[in-house]
Amino acid sequence: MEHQPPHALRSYLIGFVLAVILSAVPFWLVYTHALPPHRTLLVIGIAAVLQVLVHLRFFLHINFTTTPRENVLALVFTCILLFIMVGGSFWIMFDLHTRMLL
Amino acid sequence: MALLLGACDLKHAAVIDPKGPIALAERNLLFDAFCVMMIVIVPVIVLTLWFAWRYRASNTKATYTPTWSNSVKLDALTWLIPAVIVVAVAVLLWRSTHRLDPYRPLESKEPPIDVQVVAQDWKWLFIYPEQGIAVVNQLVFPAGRPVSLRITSDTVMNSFYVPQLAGQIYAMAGMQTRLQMLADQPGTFVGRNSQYSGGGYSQQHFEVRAMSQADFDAWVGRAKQAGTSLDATTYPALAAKSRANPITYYSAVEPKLFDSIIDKYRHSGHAHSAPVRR
Amino acid sequence: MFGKLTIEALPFYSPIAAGGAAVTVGGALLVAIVLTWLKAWKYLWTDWLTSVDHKRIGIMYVVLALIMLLRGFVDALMMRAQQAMALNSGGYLPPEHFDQIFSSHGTIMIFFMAMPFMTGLMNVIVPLQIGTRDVAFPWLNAVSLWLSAAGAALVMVSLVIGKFSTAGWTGYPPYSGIEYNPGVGVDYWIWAILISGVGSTMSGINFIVTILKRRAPGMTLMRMTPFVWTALVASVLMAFAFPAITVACGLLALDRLAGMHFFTNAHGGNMMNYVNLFWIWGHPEVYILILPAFGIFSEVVSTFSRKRLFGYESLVYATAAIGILSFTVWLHHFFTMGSSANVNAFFGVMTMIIAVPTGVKVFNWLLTMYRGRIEFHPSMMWSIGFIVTFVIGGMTGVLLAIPPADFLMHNTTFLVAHFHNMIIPGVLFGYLAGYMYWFPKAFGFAFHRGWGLGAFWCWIIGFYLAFMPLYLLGLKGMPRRMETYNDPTWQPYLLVAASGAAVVLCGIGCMVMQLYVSIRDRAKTRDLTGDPFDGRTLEWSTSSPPPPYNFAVIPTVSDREAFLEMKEKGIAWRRPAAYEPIRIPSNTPIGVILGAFGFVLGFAMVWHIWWLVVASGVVMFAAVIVRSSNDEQEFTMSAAEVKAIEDQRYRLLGSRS
Amino acid sequence: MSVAHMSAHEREERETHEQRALGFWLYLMGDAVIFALLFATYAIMIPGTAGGPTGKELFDLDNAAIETALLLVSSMTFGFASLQVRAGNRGAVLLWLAITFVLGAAFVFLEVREFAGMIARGAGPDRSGFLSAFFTLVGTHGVHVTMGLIWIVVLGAQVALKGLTLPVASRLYRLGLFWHFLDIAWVGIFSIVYLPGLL
Ligand code: HEA
Ligand code: HEA
Ligand code: CUA
Ligand SMILES: [Cu+2]
Repeated sequence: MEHQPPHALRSYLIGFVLAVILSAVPFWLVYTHALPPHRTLLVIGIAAVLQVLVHLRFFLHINFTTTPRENVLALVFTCILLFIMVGGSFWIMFDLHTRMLL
Repeated sequence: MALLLGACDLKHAAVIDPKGPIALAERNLLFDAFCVMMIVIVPVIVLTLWFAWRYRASNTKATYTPTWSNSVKLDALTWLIPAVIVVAVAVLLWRSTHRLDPYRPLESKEPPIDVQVVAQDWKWLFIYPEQGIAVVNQLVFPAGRPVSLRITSDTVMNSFYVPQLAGQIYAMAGMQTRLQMLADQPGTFVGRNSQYSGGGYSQQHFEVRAMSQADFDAWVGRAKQAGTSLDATTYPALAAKSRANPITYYSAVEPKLFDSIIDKYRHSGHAHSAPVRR
Repeated sequence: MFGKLTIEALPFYSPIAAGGAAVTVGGALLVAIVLTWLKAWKYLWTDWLTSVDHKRIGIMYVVLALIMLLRGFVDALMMRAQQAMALNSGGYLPPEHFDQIFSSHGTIMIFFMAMPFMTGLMNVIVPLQIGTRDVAFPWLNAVSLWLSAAGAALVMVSLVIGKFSTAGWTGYPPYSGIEYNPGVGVDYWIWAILISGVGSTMSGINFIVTILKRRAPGMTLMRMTPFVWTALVASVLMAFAFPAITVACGLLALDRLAGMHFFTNAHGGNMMNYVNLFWIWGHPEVYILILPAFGIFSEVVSTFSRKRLFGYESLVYATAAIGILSFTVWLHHFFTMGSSANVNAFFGVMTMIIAVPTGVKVFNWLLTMYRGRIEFHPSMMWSIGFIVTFVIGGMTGVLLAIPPADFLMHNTTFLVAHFHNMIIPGVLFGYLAGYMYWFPKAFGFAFHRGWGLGAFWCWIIGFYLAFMPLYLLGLKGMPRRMETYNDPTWQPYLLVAASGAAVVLCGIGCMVMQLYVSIRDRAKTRDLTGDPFDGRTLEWSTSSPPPPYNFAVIPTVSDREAFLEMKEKGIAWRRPAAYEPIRIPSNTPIGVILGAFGFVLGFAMVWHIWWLVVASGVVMFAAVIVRSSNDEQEFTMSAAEVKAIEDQRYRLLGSRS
Repeated sequence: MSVAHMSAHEREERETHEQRALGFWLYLMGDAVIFALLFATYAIMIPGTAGGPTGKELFDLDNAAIETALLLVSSMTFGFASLQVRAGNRGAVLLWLAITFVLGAAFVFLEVREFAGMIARGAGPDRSGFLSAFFTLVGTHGVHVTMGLIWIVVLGAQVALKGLTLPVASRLYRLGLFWHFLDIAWVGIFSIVYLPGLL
């Protein structure tokens, strides 16, 4: 009833290991300043996106076969909306900032 | 009766009767888009009324096709007609929005005159940096010369609005917005705040006067004789809340007053530099 | 002990304010007395207030909406009267009071009139049209209702205790911030919206799940009625847009309560972000309101043209397109904030694109009327009046979508005219069409036709009189929200506008008469078949009013016009061989309790009565935990009981012929 | 009760569960919108420090790292609880729930301590727009975690009292969605607030 893949325990463990790696790398970069700041930012961003996907896949068990279609649709729709709302807000607000300086 | 009254009175309505190139361009845009849309709006209204009458239940002579509900051709038309009109208006929109960007300096042989505008509760302060004078509730400039406005607010959000010359833009504390205007002929116009700002909002209008260069110079000369000055010590009294302020002149203005009004909010850290993450 | 609340909060400072308070208190007392006199309290409690039946909840929503409509209308009349007389004078209202009125008018009309009206119609009809017995989450449905009512009650109480906001329905900071508005008005506004907003979000979720998961067998998505489609898209918008206003108002509340600096002038605040957040919600909101109205028009036009709806699929795609596009246009409400040309132009173009799917809908209604047999039922009249008038408002909307043109018209009465031109002929006419169309279904007797037509004519004439002058005033440069003015050429227009509001008042009179006459004559005009208009969709296949379980046997659907097809096949009123027991959600007082304490919580927040905030919060929390831990939320109606109800129905059906 | 009736009843229960799962999922999506807008607001307000302290001066990387670890482990332990629900081991469910609770509570404790420390240094939410946004964003997440803790207690009690009945299991499933969702929100927080702030 929870739409779990057969090897559920393994799923959690894989997810956990991946999540640990994807958290440790950006933290480590910030601790050590091993990369220049903008590179680090890029890594942080990529690791975050990947980690969100890992959580969705291995903890929330979202996939395209057993998860009800409506749930996946809702998730995709939300992603589009978040992109519109957050992207739009950034575009609007940063544009306004530059226009309102002296 | 009201309509008759309206007809002769509307010719002089602020938006219909612009007195400068910017407002004129904005108005023409309004008219053009209106006309283009009438191509479809009028038929829709007429057809609705006509169908309602023609296919009324008591008219049994009219054709009746209870199950007809599909037609690829008509379906396509229903999407196409509005789409074509929207594309037409969109082109108009894109071009005009760039052309009429309120920040874009006007092209003119005459040099522009700078005016700094401060919205206050509930009045408008106009500072003339070159002339070193300031005026409350009156904006005066030579006709034919572009006016370049820098606008801020020393209170809540206001909207600086001169319908016959320039349209409007918001005035916000700690920030500066810009607006350009130009009057073709000498004349007197109305300016207002159009963004609700509290109790004195309805009386927060100001006089806009375009005059010949000579008259303007004379006007500046008169203002210079007011014998009052606007600086850090006298400013707070002016900025305090007041309603229906009379026109007031200041013969001397502290040079950096406008910037200091903005900085007052910024230095306590207005979120304004470019974002960190970039 | 009582926070900021003192005796000064009572409105004895002004006769008009005291009058408003007296009417409010008097009205509430009158209702209470009548109820006591009729000994109706118990009936009201057991059959209505604690009900989780979607039909009753829907009816209560509509009643709430009609009451708030009256309040909003009184506000409108007062504004029209003020502006008609306030040339070079203060009129009869001081600024402080006028400002409260336009703020409460806008807030009430959008949040406590239009939203409940829409949710109410959806509640009554959607489950019937998709052939199910209830919504997915019946008791959550009740909670939504009572939270909306709590918000409405907060706005009403502000008439009596303290004052309402003066910051308009948009509540822009920094004006609405604590520095410029230290009173309680803005807090009333914030908490009314936050509390009812939770209700709206939950309604949205409830209807998405209901429509996606509970349709009768055979009803594919492409067989859903147009109203259900629009309800679905509107619900999606509700579920996803309301969080934005929750954030905007929540942050404003933090600024006011905790001294934070989200939107303050100084200290790093950024008021522009409030405007941004507000309209991320605000623009989808206007489509939340109009889409269900579009759905109602589709049903009504098809039924009373006696013809299949033209271009159903186009209509569905247009609905979905409007839903998505509505999230991409919000900046058109602040073209004049100073964005660069690219930003303004982009959002302007996106806004105009919405005219395409909307146009598709208009043409489809037209083509549905084409070669039909049109019957001028009041609902059909609302629809025709809608099409003719709405396209004008849409056109002016497109004008406003052109940024440089908006520089001229923004914040003028032209804008006021635009949105009333969308909201009254669009939203309100749509809901009234639905109200008159489905009234017999909900109550089981006919709705008087003549008074309905009278209402329509008064409304449409009143509308043109009241709002066309505002377009012209906008062209004359009159800003919105003017308490007084000095331009004598405005006054004639304002007088005409005031007369328009008076004509609308006649329309309201007609509606009250319609209600009265219909109830008086109900014995003679009973709807025995459940199908008074030769309907096409499933709601007409059950009795009027429908039994608690809606359908004794869940219908199987094989066509878009499911009931018409059954009638054509001759299986419409066929009796099943046997009945089965039916599980029905039991009534629960938790909804009312949550609503009541939600109200107390909001009130305590407004007045900073912290112990009461904590106490009511704890009660609400406990109520939710108790209810959600309870496994037995349903009771079973036995097959025999079902049979008895159905026997009765078929006797009536038989007595007809 | 007849067998036929049983299965009809069961089907109904199953449908109810699916509807609730979808409904709850939609609620989470709405919550995601709230978080997204708070994130956007935070990013917009990073420069609004009003001359006050910046993230760099305030944030503590060790603390953020420990918090991250606590939540991540708690996500996994909740997963183990879910597995035991399927297996029907009431005792094991309770044990894993308890462990999850402890981890979550430790997280909340660390966060409260961080907040208290900042406020004590004069860097409270009323100091600047930037700090308002920080406290609100991170605090909203913290309040969610607290709600989750209360919910764990309530459901733990239900598991103990009622056993792993269908309705209780269904509720545990939704709590699981909630808990994992909070971890996702936290990934956003450390990736947008703490790490860039300390760069
Ligand atoms: C749903 C939205 C809605 C509706 C229906 C209306 C309806 C009306 N509105 Fe308004 N209005 C707004 C939304 C709405 N409005 C908003 C959002 C604002 C902006 C506020 C702000 O500035 O912040 C505004 C502002 C506004 C202003 C201020 C303009 C300004 O800023 O200068 C005015 C001025 O007169 C006005 C007038 C009217 C009038 C005369 C009607 C009339 O048409 C009234 C119509 C009559 C009714 C709505 C009642 C009818 C029916 C019944 C009572 C039912 C009968 C009962 C039974 C059957 C039991 N409105
Ligand atoms: C239900 C309510 C509703 C609806 C449906 C709409 C629909 C539209 N609105 Fe309106 N609007 C409001 C309610 C509504 N609006 C409110 C309440 C405000 C102000 C709030 C405030 O500030 O207080 C507002 C403000 C507002 C503004 C901001 C103006 C300003 O503040 O300066 C703009 C600007 O773009 C705008 C545009 C539009 C457009 C383009 C549509 C389009 O969707 C219209 C589309 C419809 C048609 C065009 C007609 C039918 C189409 C055809 C027949 C096809 C052919 C036509 C063409 C191709 C043109 N609206
Ligand atoms: Cu406006 Cu910064
Ligand atoms: Cu809009």
